[in-house]
Amino acid sequence: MTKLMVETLDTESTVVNMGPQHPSTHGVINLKLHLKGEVIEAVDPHVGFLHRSIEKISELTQFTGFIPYTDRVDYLSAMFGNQAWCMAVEKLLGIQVPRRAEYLRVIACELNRIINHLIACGTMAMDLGAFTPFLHGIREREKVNDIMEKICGARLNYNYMRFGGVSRDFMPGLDKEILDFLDRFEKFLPEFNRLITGNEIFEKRLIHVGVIPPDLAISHSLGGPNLRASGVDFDLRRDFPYSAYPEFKFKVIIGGNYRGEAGDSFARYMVRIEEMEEAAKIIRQAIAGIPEGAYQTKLLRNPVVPSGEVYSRVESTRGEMGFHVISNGTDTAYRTKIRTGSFVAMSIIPPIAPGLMVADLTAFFGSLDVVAPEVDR
Amino acid sequence: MTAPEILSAIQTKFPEIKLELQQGPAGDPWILVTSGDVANVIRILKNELGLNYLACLSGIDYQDSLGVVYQLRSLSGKFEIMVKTLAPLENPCVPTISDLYASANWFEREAYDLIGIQFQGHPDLRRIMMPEDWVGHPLRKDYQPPAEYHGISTSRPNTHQLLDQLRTAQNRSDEKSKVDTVPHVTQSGTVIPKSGEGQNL
Amino acid sequence: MKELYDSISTSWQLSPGMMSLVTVLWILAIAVVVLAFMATFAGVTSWVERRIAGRMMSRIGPNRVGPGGSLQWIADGLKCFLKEDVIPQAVDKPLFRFAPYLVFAGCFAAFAALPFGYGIVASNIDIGIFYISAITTFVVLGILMAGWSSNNKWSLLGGIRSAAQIVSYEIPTGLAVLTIVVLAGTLNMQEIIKQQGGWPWYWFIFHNPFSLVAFFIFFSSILAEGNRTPFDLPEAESELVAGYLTEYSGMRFVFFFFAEWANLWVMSAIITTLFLGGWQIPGVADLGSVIEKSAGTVKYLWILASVASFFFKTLLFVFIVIWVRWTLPRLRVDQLMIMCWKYFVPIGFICLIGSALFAILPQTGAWYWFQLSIKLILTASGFGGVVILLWRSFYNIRALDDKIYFKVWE
Amino acid sequence: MVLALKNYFINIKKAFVSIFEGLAVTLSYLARKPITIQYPDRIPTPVQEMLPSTYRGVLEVDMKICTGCLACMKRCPIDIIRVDTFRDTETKKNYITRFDIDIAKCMFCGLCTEVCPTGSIRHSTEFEASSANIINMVLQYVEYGDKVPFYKPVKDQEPVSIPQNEAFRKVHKAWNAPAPIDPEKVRGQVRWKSDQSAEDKS
Repeated sequence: MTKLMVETLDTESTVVNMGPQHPSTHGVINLKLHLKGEVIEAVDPHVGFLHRSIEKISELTQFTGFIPYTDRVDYLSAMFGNQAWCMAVEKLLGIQVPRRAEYLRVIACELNRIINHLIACGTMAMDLGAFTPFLHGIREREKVNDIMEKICGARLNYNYMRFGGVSRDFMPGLDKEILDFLDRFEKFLPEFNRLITGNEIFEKRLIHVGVIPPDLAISHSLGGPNLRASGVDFDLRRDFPYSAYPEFKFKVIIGGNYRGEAGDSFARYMVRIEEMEEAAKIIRQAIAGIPEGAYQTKLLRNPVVPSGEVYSRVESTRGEMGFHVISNGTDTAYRTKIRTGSFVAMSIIPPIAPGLMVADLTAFFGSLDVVAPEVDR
Repeated sequence: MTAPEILSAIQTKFPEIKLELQQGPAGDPWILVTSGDVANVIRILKNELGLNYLACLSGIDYQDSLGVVYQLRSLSGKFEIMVKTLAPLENPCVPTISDLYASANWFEREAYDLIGIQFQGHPDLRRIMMPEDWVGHPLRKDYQPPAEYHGISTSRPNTHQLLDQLRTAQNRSDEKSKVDTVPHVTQSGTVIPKSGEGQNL
Repeated sequence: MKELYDSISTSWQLSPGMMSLVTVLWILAIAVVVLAFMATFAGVTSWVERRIAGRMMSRIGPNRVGPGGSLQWIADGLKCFLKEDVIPQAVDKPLFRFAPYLVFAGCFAAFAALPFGYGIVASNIDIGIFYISAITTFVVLGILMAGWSSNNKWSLLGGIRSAAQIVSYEIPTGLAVLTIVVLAGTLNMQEIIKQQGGWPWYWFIFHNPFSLVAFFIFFSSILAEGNRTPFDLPEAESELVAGYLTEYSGMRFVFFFFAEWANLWVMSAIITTLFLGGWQIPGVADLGSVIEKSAGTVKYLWILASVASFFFKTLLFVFIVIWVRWTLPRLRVDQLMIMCWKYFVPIGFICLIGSALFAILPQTGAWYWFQLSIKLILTASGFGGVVILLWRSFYNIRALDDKIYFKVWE
Repeated sequence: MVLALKNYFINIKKAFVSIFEGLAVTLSYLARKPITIQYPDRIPTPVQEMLPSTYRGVLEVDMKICTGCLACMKRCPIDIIRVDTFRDTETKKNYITRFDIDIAKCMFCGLCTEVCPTGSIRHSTEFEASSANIINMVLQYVEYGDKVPFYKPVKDQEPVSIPQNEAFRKVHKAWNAPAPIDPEKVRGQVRWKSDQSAEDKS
């Protein structure tokens, strides 16, 4: 009798579609949740809603003409797309980038890292119900946007780098402006931490939630803050040095030095917070040691690229951003494969999410810092 | 470790596997493996040489064959290698490596979706970017995009052509082009008087 | 209020039939007055909250409709009332239609026993606080109804969350209320206020350490009952889209929010009554007896002063609730329950027992001075906390090299 | 047991202190200046004038110094620039008869400005270029029917250009300006591509 009762009372799990229009999926991503009460049994992520065929476009556009498209791969950190693409083509062309240009690239990239992490930390707080930190982050980001406007002329889709350098040199007085911003920013971060990071509710929501063990992180090819938060000491800027990064001293931030454990959502959050500080230090070093000289080699209008295959990667804000470029000796790429950090970060959700609650999933998802267009490209 | 070193390291241990080191006129070198051996070679690379990180997996249409390129990396040893395999166009079958690297699961789904490579032994080979009912593999070189998808046109009107057509039509209906005499009002309400009229250069 | 009604019934010499008509009209008039107050308050608060939230985020907030945007709430209300009343096809229509009114009614009924000043209360019932605790729980019925009838999984989750949350938090609320009831010895709202003196150290919040703790428990759990952040799990916009509100739009949606903002007043007024001496004015030792002794215009002026005092304290708490909302992140469901059952309920019991001990202490000799010194110390530490808070705020401004800038109308 | 009890009180204390700090931060913002720029009407100067000259706004062309080299047209990755030239066989002079920029499609990448030999095509700091009619989004820097002679660069002399934004303001129509041709009059002669495919299907 009891057995029969149990069988009849056994219920199905509820299937809920989280997204494509959902406040916390950061774009159009669909997570099909199988729920038992509020506890998740299984997640099936559906991506591709923002597939803009950027890889196909690269086969139709000349190498130079594809630079603006690399902005759109990850619009929150457009500099890194620029840099990875330019590095790939420079490697095929065999161009040496002037040292000043490398320094300018590093400054632009690290500024971009700061504003991207501001958004990442802010939206994460927003996913947990605190709206104010998000707008405080946006406010500081706006100051960098003004600087970016002077560096390259745009606020979001920078299109700053060219094969063999950058599109324009610093305006006079810009370095002073950047240093002023950094002075303010280094005071702003403690205030941001007082507002949200140290908050007991915030920490309780994040620690021990969505723990990614290091071996799983490596197996899933996670990159950037997500990988380092799991305790894996790996940073492309240090281990596969490119650009001018070998000339700077910076710390590679590893997660797990705070409350909670390595690999949980709070570790990922803290790695981002600390990386902003490190980025500020790198910018200071770069501005102090910026060499004189040309900011680009002779402008390549429409380069014919020798045939070959190359894989270039940069340490983007969301992990490794890699461009696998195949050239067949014309002025157009034969095939480009873009490897992004968000794409692999999405694939970690199905193994980790079961057992979390719906509220935890938004925290976990926010801590992965997934940007939908970068997933789909 | 460089590519030749890795190649010789495998060859000395497993001489029966056919490997070839190739490089284009520019760019990185890669190890070419036959499609039957590729899973074994990558297993050896992972277990013996510690290439524990699959950085990238791309499917490529080489027109005479389909290719899969694996970008493997050792996080501790700080070296990486490109491994390439080719599969025939008619029956593009490549063994899966999703049991070796969890990330290969989605990478292979993408390569299947966009290029049409069949990964044998893959647990969940579905489309990932395109809708489930999409026909064809869009990144194939011989792919022809459909004119519409469920009644939605896949092309946009070309404004230049539209303007051309309009002008032709206008000439046909013998109307003179009207000069816009309305003062220019921007969205913010700033009125900018229409200047320079008749100032033909 | 009661006196006016009594004077009508005695002086006009009406027949019993006419008298019952007068009674009905009287009740209706009072209800309309309270409803008008509630509506205006809810509307204006919606604007004030947006302005305050804006400034906290370095924004300005709505400032275009009327002076400083102060008519924004009318524009928003009109917009929502003119919207099409969308009722999805698959909903349980009678329940779906009825739920907003139930929520609204639960909130509106609480106003019946709320004091607004000395003697100004719609119905001065002897079980006032008990009635309010009971009737505000009505809201959960409406929310659960909305969640269920929407036939939407997100709504259902929100409704269930709300039921669990409000039912659980009734217990710490009740315990904290009991703590005060033990001290006051009555459930009547006016009497509770009369039991407290004018000076802050005679208020129940600083009566003894246990009542101070009870104040924090009461404040937190009433936030939870009102579905305000950090306890806004039923509507949790980043998790459940909009919770039980997901399928609502237009006028019905407004009714929910109407109730939410009116609820702000209810919770703040209860806090003021129970803990902050209600309409007592600091400096006037015993306002109740002062008013009873005076007559004529002076009496009405005193009553007006009591109303002002009550409004000031209540609006202060409305501000605090808004301020807390725009600062804190949201709790998780299980953490919410842990907070209730592991922290608030046991501590609430301790507070109840401790306060009861204080209540039976003799009021003579050394005991009197002992109790007075505790009250003074608590008051001093309370105000010290406020001073530290202000100091920290100015420290924050200085740390970023910002300038102090006060301009309310922007 | 003792440890658990200690943790219990530590939790309460932490919650109190951290929430207190957070409240102090938000309170302090009530006494700071908001950073909102009340675009478009309540700002001292138009945003266009606050932007740095390097800002990549809507493309504009100074026809006086255009050499007609077509470099921008070739460079554009999305083919939004359309330049027609013709050579007068009698006078052996070259003219530009058409210089259209479809800003509805433009992605403001600035690649065209980098290849221009004289700086004729460049970014303005204007960004309010939306229009109710997509045809009006095609900026016609050479009026229909006009012809503009090529500019011949003079050695060791910078080409003189008109001030920024002026060329754009001259050609840009108001956002609610009517279409150049009433679509009703040319109905049947012009068809959108999607209409065509729908008709073909039926």
